[in-house]
This record gives sequence, structure tokens and C-alpha cells, in this order.
Amino acid sequence: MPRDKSLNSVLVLGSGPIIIGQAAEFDYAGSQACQALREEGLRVILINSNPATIMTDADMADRTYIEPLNVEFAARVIEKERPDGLLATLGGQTGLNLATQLAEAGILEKYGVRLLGTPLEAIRKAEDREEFRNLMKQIGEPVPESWIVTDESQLSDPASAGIWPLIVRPAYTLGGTGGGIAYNRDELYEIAHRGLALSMRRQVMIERYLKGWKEIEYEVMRDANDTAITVCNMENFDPMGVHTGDSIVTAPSQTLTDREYQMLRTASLKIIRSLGIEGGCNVQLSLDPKSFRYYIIEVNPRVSRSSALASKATGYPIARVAAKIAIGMRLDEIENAVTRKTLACFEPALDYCVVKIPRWPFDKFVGADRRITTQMKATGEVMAIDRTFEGALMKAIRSLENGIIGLSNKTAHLLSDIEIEEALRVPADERLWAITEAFRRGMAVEEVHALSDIDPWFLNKLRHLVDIEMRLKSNGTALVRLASDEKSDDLTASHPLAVRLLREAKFAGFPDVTLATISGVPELKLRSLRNRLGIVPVYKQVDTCSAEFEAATPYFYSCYDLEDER
Amino acid sequence: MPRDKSLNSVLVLGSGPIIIGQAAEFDYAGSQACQALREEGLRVILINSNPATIMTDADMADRTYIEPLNVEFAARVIEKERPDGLLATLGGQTGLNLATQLAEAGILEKYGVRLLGTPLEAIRKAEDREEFRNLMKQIGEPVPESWIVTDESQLSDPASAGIWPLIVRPAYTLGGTGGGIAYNRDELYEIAHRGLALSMRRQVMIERYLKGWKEIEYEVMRDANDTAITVCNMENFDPMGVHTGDSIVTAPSQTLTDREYQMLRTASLKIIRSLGIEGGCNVQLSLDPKSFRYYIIEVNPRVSRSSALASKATGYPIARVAAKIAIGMRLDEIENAVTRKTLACFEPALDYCVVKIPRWPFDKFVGADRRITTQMKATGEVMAIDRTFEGALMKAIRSLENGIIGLSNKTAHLLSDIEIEEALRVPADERLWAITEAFRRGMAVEEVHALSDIDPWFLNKLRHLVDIEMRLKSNGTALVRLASDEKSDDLTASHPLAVRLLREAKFAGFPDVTLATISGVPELKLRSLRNRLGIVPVYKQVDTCSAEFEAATPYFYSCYDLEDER
Amino acid sequence: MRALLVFQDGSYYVGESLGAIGRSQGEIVFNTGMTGYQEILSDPSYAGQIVNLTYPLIGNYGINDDDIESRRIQVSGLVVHHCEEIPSNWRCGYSLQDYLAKNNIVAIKGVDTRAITRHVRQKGVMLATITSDETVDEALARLSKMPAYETADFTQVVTTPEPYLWNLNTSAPAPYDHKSGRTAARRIALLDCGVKYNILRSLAKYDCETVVFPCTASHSEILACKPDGIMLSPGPGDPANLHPIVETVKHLVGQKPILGVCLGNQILGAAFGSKTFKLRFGHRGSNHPVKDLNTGKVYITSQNHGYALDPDGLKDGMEVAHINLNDGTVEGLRHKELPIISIQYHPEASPGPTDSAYFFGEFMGLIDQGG
Amino acid sequence: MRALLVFQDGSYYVGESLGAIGRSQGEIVFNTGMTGYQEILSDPSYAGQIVNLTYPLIGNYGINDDDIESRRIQVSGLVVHHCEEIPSNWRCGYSLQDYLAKNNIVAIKGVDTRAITRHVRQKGVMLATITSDETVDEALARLSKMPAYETADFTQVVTTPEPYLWNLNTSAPAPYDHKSGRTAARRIALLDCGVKYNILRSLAKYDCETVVFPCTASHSEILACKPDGIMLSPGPGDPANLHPIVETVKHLVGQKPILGVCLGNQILGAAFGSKTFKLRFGHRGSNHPVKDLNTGKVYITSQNHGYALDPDGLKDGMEVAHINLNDGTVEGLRHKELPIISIQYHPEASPGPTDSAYFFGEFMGLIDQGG
Repeated sequence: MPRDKSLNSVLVLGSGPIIIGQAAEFDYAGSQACQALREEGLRVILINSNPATIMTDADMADRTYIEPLNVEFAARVIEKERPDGLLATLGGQTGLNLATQLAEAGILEKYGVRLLGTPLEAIRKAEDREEFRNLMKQIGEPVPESWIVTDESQLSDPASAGIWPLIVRPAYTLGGTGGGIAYNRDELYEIAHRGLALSMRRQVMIERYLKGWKEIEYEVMRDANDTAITVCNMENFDPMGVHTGDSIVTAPSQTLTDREYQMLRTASLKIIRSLGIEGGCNVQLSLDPKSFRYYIIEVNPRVSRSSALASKATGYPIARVAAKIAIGMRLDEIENAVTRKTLACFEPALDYCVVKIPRWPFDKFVGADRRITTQMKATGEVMAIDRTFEGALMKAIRSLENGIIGLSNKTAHLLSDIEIEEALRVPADERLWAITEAFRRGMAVEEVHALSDIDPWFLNKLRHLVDIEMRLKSNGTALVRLASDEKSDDLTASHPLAVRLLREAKFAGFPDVTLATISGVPELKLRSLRNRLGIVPVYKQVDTCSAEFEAATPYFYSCYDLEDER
Repeated sequence: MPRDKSLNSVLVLGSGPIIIGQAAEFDYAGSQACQALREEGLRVILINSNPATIMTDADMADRTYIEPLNVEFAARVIEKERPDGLLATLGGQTGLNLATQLAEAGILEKYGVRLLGTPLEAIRKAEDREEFRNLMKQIGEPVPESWIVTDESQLSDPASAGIWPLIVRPAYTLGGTGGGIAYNRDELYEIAHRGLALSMRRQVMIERYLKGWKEIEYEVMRDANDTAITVCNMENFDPMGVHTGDSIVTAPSQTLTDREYQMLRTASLKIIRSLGIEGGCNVQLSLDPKSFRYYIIEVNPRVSRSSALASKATGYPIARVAAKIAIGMRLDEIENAVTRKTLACFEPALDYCVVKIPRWPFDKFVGADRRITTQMKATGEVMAIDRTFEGALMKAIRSLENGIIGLSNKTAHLLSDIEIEEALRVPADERLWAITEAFRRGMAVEEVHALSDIDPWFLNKLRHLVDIEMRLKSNGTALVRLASDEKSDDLTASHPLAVRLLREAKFAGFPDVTLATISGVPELKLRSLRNRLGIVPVYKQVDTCSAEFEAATPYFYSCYDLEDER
Repeated sequence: MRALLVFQDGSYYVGESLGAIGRSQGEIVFNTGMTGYQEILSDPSYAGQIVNLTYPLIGNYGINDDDIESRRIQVSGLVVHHCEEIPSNWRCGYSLQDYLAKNNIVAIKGVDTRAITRHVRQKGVMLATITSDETVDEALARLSKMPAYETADFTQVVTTPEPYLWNLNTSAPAPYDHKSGRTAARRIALLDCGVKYNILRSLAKYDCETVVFPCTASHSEILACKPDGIMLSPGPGDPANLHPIVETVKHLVGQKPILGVCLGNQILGAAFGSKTFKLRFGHRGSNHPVKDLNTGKVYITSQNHGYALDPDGLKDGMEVAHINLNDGTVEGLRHKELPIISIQYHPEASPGPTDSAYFFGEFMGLIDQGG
Repeated sequence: MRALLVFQDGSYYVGESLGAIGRSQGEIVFNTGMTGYQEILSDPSYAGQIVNLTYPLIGNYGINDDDIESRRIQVSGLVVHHCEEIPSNWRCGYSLQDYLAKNNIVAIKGVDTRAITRHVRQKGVMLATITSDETVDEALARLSKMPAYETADFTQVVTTPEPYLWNLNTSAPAPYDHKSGRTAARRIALLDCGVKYNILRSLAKYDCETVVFPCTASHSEILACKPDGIMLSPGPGDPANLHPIVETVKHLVGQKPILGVCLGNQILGAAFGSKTFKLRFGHRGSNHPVKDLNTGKVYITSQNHGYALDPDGLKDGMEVAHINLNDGTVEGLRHKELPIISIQYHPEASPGPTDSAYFFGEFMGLIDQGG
């Protein structure tokens, strides 16, 4: 179905000021939406209060209102502009809340404004804890068991459910103090007793504690014709317990078999369908690393920070497509903006590995608690793409611009063995470098896994990097000899092991400056050696389709591989 | 001179991850630049590592590289793409640093890449403390006197300079501890003695302390033909000592006479000329509130966060114009994108008042130090526009989306009188509401000024708002009577004072919800009363020229005034 | 150990030997799925082919005992960018390289799989070889003597030698005794041109027992098992070589409800007058959009085929029911009157999306209506 | 107290009385400068005009004793959006409303100054009145009897009654004794059609003493002071009314280096054969870009004029040297041979940017070369 011809003008809600947990991704999404709607001939009216965005640029919308994002101001704009539709699912929580309030206040009805995209009902269902749990039960998708307890007598329910461990969280305490993890009935009663006493409203929440479970996300899209696709899945390096915005994340998932991948994909599509979402949606799932059991953790019934990451990781313009869906277009009527030959109705196939690392503001908030938990603390993030996880990770680290260029930060080597163990156990911003330090000190992957619950696959990759580092250190002389060999016609033949080590290090993303420091070969000499050996990077295209089709959009990353595509 | 025809392709450097003090403004600036360059027929190549931005959208540049922003990766891209020019002044400090490193590493020379826009020499001059001080001395622009002292014997220089107070800062201490303000010779020796002992390198920096001086900024632009203009000036609500990114800011300046305004404008233009900047530049000046004395505090030789604010405050697209200047165009050859009839070579005339308020992350960093000082802590900002300062301020507060909708936050009323005084004296994120609370408790403007050094003009505006609040409180009955008067033909005639108060409150930006709470008139009734009285907002256009010319770009704000422009 | 991947057209790639040492040859194709290498390896439709996997990190989760789609590894060879030596997954039994070595599959790693994909995209599929003991010229000489992929009938290679039974109680082929009674609500007779076990598992979930017949079975042998429905399986090779099977199917038409999948779709098409043509580089992956022309709905499908039906020749009431949104090729047929449906893609998934599993349900509907 | 601003075309705006109670009338114009209201009030070129200030917050820094540009408030009336009652500035002597009241200026506040600006932009400047004791109709009737702005010669109103002297030592007019000796390096004779003090201050900074002559002074009176250069000041009104002054200037041409500013530019133009025409809404503000045709450089200038020179009639070696980038009108002249230069904008700024202060330096150069 082509776009709804009864729509002539659309009000787009911006996302307001940038706060922790909500950065430029909504600016990105909103701007893409404005462009997508105008492309379809619609008149776009925009409200936003943030000056430091491209969205409030004068030529982004047909009319821009610099106003607070609240009911009073939005109602006025609606009264004046009489838009036919309202697009609220691209401005983050701010836009969504405002749309809900406008509907509840009767403004949308009064002025005949249709909420485009996902219906409010769906948003409410996704966001209200109880409604969401009920819906999941209806469609047979599991949510972690949980109880709200206001009296010790009610503890028999969770105690007898046979679910261990349980996490106990007192409600309404300052900073969430007084909770804990109960591994058995006695501990449950003890912690809950303490928690009830601490809670200002004598209330504790008890929930299955998914310790060490994998955290997986799916970015899904659906149109009004019920066609639904997944744009991208992502796997968190950090297991459950760390907000996905504070996690190191890979796309696509790395440790899931096809069966696990498809099981969670199917669940995600079932959810987007059951909610009736028209547009984009983010589903967060938790998967037992030891069985097929999984739980639905959270659903964001809108374009989110993860969607922005998924868009850039795959080349698939989620916000753009979501905007077109919102005006009635179907996925199979929207062009794939990258290939320009296929349609938006497909699932991107990646032939590279994406690593995202969050950027935290602890350099500015020196005294702040650097532990990362379920409330996001990062201000920004970097993404890197490579043909290997190691390469992408090393590039992402260098992109952080925080002075760390590789496997060592400034503090991990100063920690005692006991402190290292603690740093592995308690997630904080620089855990990555505690892990590399642990491997340097000879800790086994199993030991690090036992402390951190991080999947051994990721840990093996880190240990591989540390292995290379250590081999480089012990082969300094060999590398100097190699770099100084001016006579040999065939360096690979005369120094096979040294060349192989150098190649391995570059493929794994070791920067020349690090290689130089470790090996003692000056950086410039190292570079010319690499050129002689042909160990030079090439560029590959991000094309949404693993080269199956020719792509029109030139979006590149570097890697150490054979063919340069430009 | 039209754009340099020898340029065919330009490499644009993005700004990397979002960190505190560097939000989406560089995404905005960089995207504008990409568009501006492509508009002129140039091929744009982009490097950035941040997925959560519109800049890394596939259709922003002709080629996008998702890579770390460092010499190694940029050099590779340069080697492959062979751009004719490099634009680095729109990606914040990241882009600027990288350009400098590329030049120093000889990469630009090797591949014949011209650094477009501001020469590196100018950047170095602006950023190197000593070079900058020397240049300012050469051109006769004052910088605050300062000394670096490594031995107590050197204290005689600052002691005998007759400048008081002096701020003493020990170098290389953790968190800057051990400094202080010296009001006389004895205090100087005492603090410096302590500071030298605390400094790891036995070094203290002593500088004229500009306590209570006004902080004023000018956004200036210059082209290669030496035509230079100021796009906007801004005045900080918070006097010297608070980072401008953490200050409440108004545009244009409010308390400067034309003579002061022009004096600082002339100084700013002199500086941009002396540095030889080609593009945008931000000059921060400090003005004695009691004389014509001023000091140059800092120069950002590039588009900055302030530039983004200035762009949105004036409608003048600084980044776009800076990009065009960088490729050789002159200010009088670039179209004014707002009027589309005049040129970029003019100075915007505002006929409204802009208020920016920073958005801090203290809701997420509960334990963090909420004092705001010279190191920026805000993550985002909101901007509001109105025909009065009061209206703009009240709108900006509502845009913060932090639960505060007017003159009261959640804590100020709980503070003791002594704590209020402290909250006025020590700048922190919610000082604004400590001020309104102080006025509620009967503090005089002079007293608040004495504690806070905030200009009485701003304080009087806040007191005006509190006055209205108090009058509303004591006129609840009258307002209820007015709202319930269904018979009167002419409400203004029968309730002249109540109507005037209501009008004054709305003009000053009081939200209906606040009026309802204070007066006891239900919000809906109040709204219908306003409609009967014709106290309804209108929309006015931001047009860069105070209505002197017709504007093509529809960029609006609401206000309580006569004419609606749409 | 150094290994070479040499193409018929003379291009070659240098990598490292993976799995068994030696030589393998076949038609080189690529698959763009990001997961499912184990299922791909054991998919009979890849018989005679060297599969190049576009996702660069392969072997991450190792190999397990469950996700196997036939009785052996079916691909001729495998090409990967990186093979993970230390897999991580709770079901993992062995690493990919051990599995390949144990099963004597000659594979190659450390090559630019994206470059290979682009080459195949541009030049089309062709014969290639993986070799660890030849020069390029030697390998080319050997390739030049190899018969073309189209000349072989791979269904004969992959089909079951004897009929067997699969029901809910089995997770592997069970002996079929034509005298034994039914164990499920429906009995399906499946003509095995290269069936994947997940088809049998899927049918079992719909309360069907399946009798799997060799592709050489006659229509009377098949009908003798008194099936409620007949299924034509996927399989490898050029459909044009399968004249006898087409003839068998012609005899089955009108007898029972028929479901054709993949090669089964093409065989049905042939039985109704259509011809097939070779695609330049086929459809192999987990992300192909297919539109149901009846409902307008689009499904993301798992695909693996190198040939497509030419819809022009279709006759006797057969019509196109599904098309591929990428290239418009035929993806499914439906008979206007008879209970015959078929799709070119994989309702059994494994690997790939399970969106089309409903298609088995449609077949059940036809059976239950007709029966 | 309620006040009205009534336009000749019948449109009107309701506001509050500001300054004196009563009535004021004149041609309504707008100024877009964001600072400088005190300088504007005392600029003689606004004689006969009601000035609408587009910046909405006026009076913020009050009024001081220094930033005054002539011996009295010159505007007929003032229109502001908001007038700050509690100004804040270290030099502030009194608030704007007190200053207006004390000086008996009838002004209005609380009106939509942007709407007024838009009205003037669209309809052009016209007569208007501020009144606090009439109905709209009464005010309109009174306006209809008022003579048009063009009919009055405001230079006669604003010019100095007697010659006076200004040098570095004075910050106000000092008595001029034609016998007294020079006190500075150069002596400038200035024909006062409505000079701003900052012109005199600026000249003094260039080591000039200035003898300011009434605009009725004859060329011989002027030359009698033995000036090194002659300056033609800015001033109010329609240049077409100033025939006698133009004649005086014709006699001065060739005698001494001449600098014309604003009205002085137009008078010079008239002396060289050009005519003036009225601009729809003039140039008044601090942000007008002017291009020096010789150097290509652009300057941001302070402007205040309602008429422009028609360059077509220019003769006898006079040529256009500067143009306005917004509308292309003439912004300056230069004689090809004689030391005569003039600009339509304000090198003395006050209010506005000081970018053009260099122009006084150019004049000094002409004087020093010629003398």
C-alpha cells in the first residue's frame, strides 16, 4: 500500500536535551524521519528544544518550533498547524511520553490528529510492567518470575517456586540499598526481612536472578500489513546485570547456534506482532548459556539507542524505514537505500564483525561510582567494524579517545591479584583491561569466566590478543632482525615465523605504535617493513547484503584482507 | 572569490564519541559542513567512529569510513582517497588535534592535502598558552596577568604587581586540591607555600582572579579576504568561574551598553584577524562590571558548542558558512540561508531573547560533586526563545525535562537560610532555584548579588517572577472570582487588576499548570478564561534580521504578543 | 598448511588448509547466512558444491550432535575466512576443524571470502577446487577435465538407498516395514531427492509419520504405503536431469495432496510443463524476501537453490503463488483446483528463519480437507 | 496608562504610555540595532521621526551621561516592546523612562514592535503618532492635517545656532573664537546638518580640532577658519530640500579635502549632479554590509538613512565607491581626482560597529597629502 494519501502534514516530536542514556541517536532518528517524510511529499512540522542538534536546523522541517516538549506547547502547535498525523516513536522516551499525554488530554482527538506508527495501546502494553507480563503470558513468551512482597508471610510464594537464585530489591529506598541475592530459602527470608525494614513503603520486589545469562537484542520492524523482519541481532559482551548501553556489544551475535538465533528471532517477531507495533522495536532477551531457556527482559516499542547502533552496524536505515511505515507504506514498497536495487524488506546479512564500546564520563566525574549496573551511565559510544572480533575491538578501543590505545589502561597493572579478581567480578568501566591483565598474570579463561560470567568465546579472543602481545615481547630481537634485513629477496622465506607473528598481530588489530613499543622496532621502520611484506589494510564496503548485490552507497571500513573494493 | 576550483574532494573529520562537554553539536556542525561542501559540487570523504550520529548516515558523504580518528587510520584513508583538502575545524577538538598530528607527521604534505580553513599556525597560536599570551600582547589585547611559580622566592613578582585577588592553583595535584584565593600578600604566601608543598612537581599557577566579572562570548567569522563579522554575542548569567557550557546563557548580551558591546566586538574581530582564522571562532571575554576593563579569556579557533547555540539562537548557519569559507568562498558570496535574499555577510539582528540552560547528569550520578566550576559537567542543553527574558527562562526550565516546571525545584525550600546563602555563593546545578527561594524568603536583589555576583539585571528578572508568584498566591480568590464570572460582557472592565495579573503572569511564562496550582482555578477553566480574555500565544519567526527582510525559512517560537506570523 | 582455492576461470586464492588434507572440487557457491554452518554442511542440496560462507567468523559455537540435517557432511568443500579453534556453546561436541577432519572434508580458511563472493556474483558460479598439494596450473589442468556440474545427477548420490520411516519417536531414520501400522495421525510419503531431517522433524510435529522413499521409487511403490499426502523434497543439482522423477510425479498428481519444496517445487513445475534455468549465482542464505501473491504478505525465507522455474510454460491449472522480491523469480506454485502446493524455499528452516513453518500447516489443511 | 500608536494608514497599536504623557508625531521608522538606544535617542538624524526599536528589551542598562550624541533627545517619539524599570550598569545614571519623562518625550511601550516593523517593511515609512488622550479617529484626523515628513527641513532644527569648537580637551561644545590659534595638528570645518558628537570625538582622536558651523554658514565663512579639511555631517530629512547647502558645498569643492558622511554623502552627490530617492523603509541599524568596490572588502556598518543617491546623474569625476550588499544602493562616493570622499554610513559608529573608523584615517591621509 503506498503512503496514506489522506496525510498531508505530520508533526514530528524531537527529543529535547541530551541526557545520560539518550544521546545524539534521537537527533539522528528524528532527522532521518523528517527527511523520509518529506521525500514522500509530506509537510513536516517539528518541535524541539535542543539547540545543539542538526534536527533543529532550519532546513530539516517545513516548520520548526523551538519550544518545550510538553502538552501545553505541543497542543498549541497542533491547534495552529492542524497536522494530519503525529510521529512520536522517533524521539525517544520524551516523544513517546508526550504523545501519550497528548492523547490522554484529548488533544489528538480534538484536532483530528492521527498518531502514526505504533498505536498508543501497544506502547502502553510494552511499558506497563503488569500489562506486558500478561501479554507475554498470553502469547507464551517467558518473562522472569517475579513477586511483589509487602509482608513476610508472602515470602512463601517465591520460596516455594524453586527458583534460585532470586534477586531481592527493596522498593523506595535511597540508591537501592538493602537488596541482595538469595541462593536459598534462609537467605531469602533474611534479605527480604532486612529489605522490608529498609523500604519506606515496606515493599520488596523479588525476581529470578539471571546471573551469567547472555543478553541478546533484536532490532525488529513491522509494517501495517504484518510483515515483520529483524534488522540486526546483537550480543552483549557483558552478561545480564549491565545495561546494554553500558555493555560492550557485538553485532551480529557470536556465540549463538542457528537454532538459538532463530528461537530468539522468532520470539522477537512474535512480540512485535502481538504488540501491533508499526515501525521499529527493540527486544532484549536473556538466554541461559546452558540450555534453550530464555526470558524476555524488555521491549522498547520505538526506535532506540540500540536501533541507531543497529542501523550503523548493518547499513539499514531503521528510522527512515520506520517513518515510512508510519505513513502507511509497506516494507516491500520501500527501497533499500544502500543497494538501491533491492527493497527494505529483507534482513541484512553482515560479513564483518561490529564492536561497540560505551564512552563513560568518569574522566569528568572523578568521584563517581564507576560500577556499571542496570542504570546506564555512558554518554556516548564508538563503533568499529572489522573482519575479526579482535580487529574490531582494538579499533573501537582506539576510537574511545581516552588515551588507551590497546590492551593496557593506566591502572590495571597496579592492582593486586585480589583487586584484579574483584575487578573481574564487579562490572565497571575498565573491566576489559582487568581481563587482559588477568591473562597476563596467567589466569585461565575458565577462571576469568567463573568470576565475570563473560562467555568464554569473548575471553578467548582477549586471551588471543594477550598471547600475541606476549609473543611480540619475547620476539623483539627477531622482529628487529627482520626489520633490519635489507638483503633478503624474500623476507617471508628467510624469516617465516617473525613474518607470521607480525601478520597475526596486524590482523588482530595491534597498532603500529604498540608493535613498535613492544618490539623495539621504530614505528616508521615497522611501517616500511609492513609495506615490503604487503601487510597493508584494504577497505571493504558495508552493503547490508554480504556482497550478494551491488551496493550504491559508499560506506567503508578497513581490514587486513585481500581485496580492496574502492 | 568563488570556491577554489583546484579542490575536487575534501576529507571531513568527525568528532568521535560523545563525551561530557562535547555533545551532538559537532555532529550538527560536521553534517552541515558535508552538505555545504556537496552543495558546491565537492566530493566529501568522511571519517568517524560514532554510530549514534546522523553524520555517519550513509548518504551524508560521498564516502564514509567507520574508523578510529587517529593518524594511522586517517593517513590510510588519505593515501587511498587522495583528497585535495582536509576540513578539520568542524569536528571539535578531536578533529583539530588529528589535523595537527597529520600535519606534524608530514602526511598532509606527502599527499598534497591542503588544510582548509583556519591554518594550523593559527590553531597553535590560539591553543598554546604562551603563544596566545604573546600574540595578545602584540595586538594590545589584555589577558589576565599570570605567573608560574616553582619557588617561594618567585612570589615577589605577583605580590608586587598590585593585583588582588589572585587565584593560586597548584599544578599536578589530584583534583586540583590545595589552591585558594589570595586577597593580600600574606594570604598569597600562605596559600602558595601550601600549594607548592602539595604539587607533585612543586609548581603553582597564579593568576588574576576575575571574581564577579561578566563572562561574554562572541561568535565571529572571517573569510580569506579578511572580511570579518560577529554572528552573535552571548552573556552568561553566571559570572566568571563557571564554564560557559555549565552557565545559563542569554543571547544577545543584556547588560552591555553599545559602547561595551562594540568594544568587545572590536576586540573579538581584532583577535580573529590577528590569528588569521578562516572560518568560525569563539572568543570568550571577561568584562569588569564596574569599568571598561576587560580580558580575553579564551579563544576556540573553530566551531564549538557555543557556535551551535549561536547558530540556533540567530538562525545563522555558522558551520555551513565556515565550510564554504574553508573552500575559498567569501562571506559576500554565500547566501543567507534563512532570508534567501540577503547574504551571509551581515550580522544577525535578534528581536527576541534566547535563554540556554545546561542539562546535567546528576540525576544519574547521585554521589557526584554538583558544584559547577571551570570544567564542564553538563551533557546537554536546552534553548528557549521568547520576547522577554522571563518567558524564555520559564520555557527553558520546562524544556529541561527534569521534573521542574517553574520557580521551585524539589529541595530549595528544605534548605536553611544559611544553606540558601551557601547555595547562592557556590555555583551548583540548581542555584537558579536557590535564588528564587531566597527572594521568597525576602532577600534583596543586592544581597543575592553580593553572594552570587550575578548581575542585578538577571536577579531583578528572577525577583519579578517570584513577585508574580507571590501576587498570584495572594490573589487566588480574585482569580477564582474572575474565572467564575460568566455574566460579565467585559471581564477586563469588571476585574481589571485580576486580568492584569493574569496577563502579566502569562507574559512572564507561567505555565497554566502552575497558575492553576497557585490560584486554585482548575487548569481547564483557566485555559478557557484565557481564551475569553484573548491571552493566547502567537508565533513569531526567527529570521536573522528582526523582520527587516522577508525570510524564507520557517523557524518559529511562541510568545504572548500581538501578531501571529504564520 | 598452505592451501589454494582455484577457480575454473584461472583466478585463485591462497589460504590455509582446514579439515582434511587433500583436494576437493565442485561448483563454488556462496551462502550469506550468519549462523547455521553445521546445517549447511549437512544439507544434501549442497552435494557437488564448495560452499563459501560470507560471514567471516565461522566455528564459534562448534558442532553438536543435534543440528545435523542428513546422515553425513554433504558439501564437497568449505571456504571460510576464519575458523574458530576454541568454540563456545553448551551443546558443542567438537570444533569445526576437528569435525571436518574427522569427516575427511577438504576445506580452506584465511581467504578473503568477500572477494570470493564478489567474484562469484560477477562471474557466476563455476567449478573450483581446494587443494593443498598442487600448483595453480596443476589444479587448473585437473579442473579442466572435470565434468560440468550440470552433467551429474546428484539426487542419486544423496537419496536414501532404502525407504525409511521417521516419526515423533525417532530422531533418526528408522527402518520402514510396509506392513507396520500407523503411529501418527497422518502418513506422508516423501520422495527423497536430498531431504533435510528438519523436514521430517517438522512433519512429525504436525503429527505425521513420514515414509522416505529413494528418488528412484515408482509412483506405485509410493502409493503403496497409503500416504495421506506426498511430499517432494529439496535436493541438489540441475532439475533438467531429473526426467524419470518428473514422470513419477506426473503419475502422483491427482492421487493425493502434494507438497513440493525447493527441488520439489521445480519438479512439480516440470510436471506441469515448465522449464528451469540456471541463476547466475543462485539464492543461498537466510534473508530472502518472498511475497505470497495471494495475501500480499512477505516472508523472510531460508533459501538454497541455483535454478529457477520459468513460469511461462506452466499449464494444466498450475500457477505462480510466490515470488522473490529481490529478483522476481518464481518462489512457489499452487494448483487452481488440485491440492498441490509448492515453494522454492525452506519451510523447515534449519538454518534460517522459521517464518514459513506455517506452510506445513497449509499442507495439513489440504490433506485434512481432501482426506 | 494606556497609550496608542496610530499610523497614517489607519492601523494602530495599543500599549502603555512611556515617558511623558501627551502626544508625539513624526515619520515612523525602525532600527534593528540590539544596543545603543541612548545614542539613537540623541542622534539628530532622527529629528521628526518616531523610532520603533526592534530589540524587545530596552532600557536594560539605563542612561548614562556619556553616551549622548547631541545636546538633546532628537527623536519625536519612541516605541518599545518592554522598557526595563530597574536598569543595571555601572555608568547608569537614570532609567530610560525617567530620562524620557524628564526630557518630555512621549513614548509607548508594551506594543508588538515586530508587528510594527513588519508593517513598516511592507507599507513603507509613514506618519504616525503616539497619543495617550485621544481615540484612534481623533488621532487619525490630527495626522491627516500634519505636513508630510518630506516638506520639512529638519537640518534647520538640529543644526547648531552658533559655530563652536571641539577638540581633545572638550567633551562638549566649546565657544569658538575665530581669532584663537590652533590647538591640534589639523583643523576641520564641519557643516552641521545634525552632527553626532562621536564624529567630533573621533576627529579629535586623529588630532583634529573641529569648528562646527551652522548649516546656513556660507562657504566663505567656513573657509575663513582656515580649515585643513571640510566635513559634511549627517543629518535628518529629505536631501532634496537642501538646495542652499548643496550650493555652499559646490563652492567648497576643490578648495579643501572634503569628507561627507550620511546626509553629507547625499549633499556631495547632489553637488555632483545626482538626485536622491526615498527608500521604502530606509536603512537603520548596526548590521548593514557595505562593500568597498575598490578593495572588494566588506564592512559591517552602522546606518541611519531614509534616502539613497541615484548614481546615474553623477558627473564631473565623482564615482560610486561603496555599495550596500543587501539592496545594492550607493553607500559611498569618491572623486577621481579631487580629495573628496564620502560614505552613506557612520564611521563614528555610536551606536554600532566601529569597523569604518578607518575612514577618518583616510580623510586624514587626503588632508596630509593635499596640505
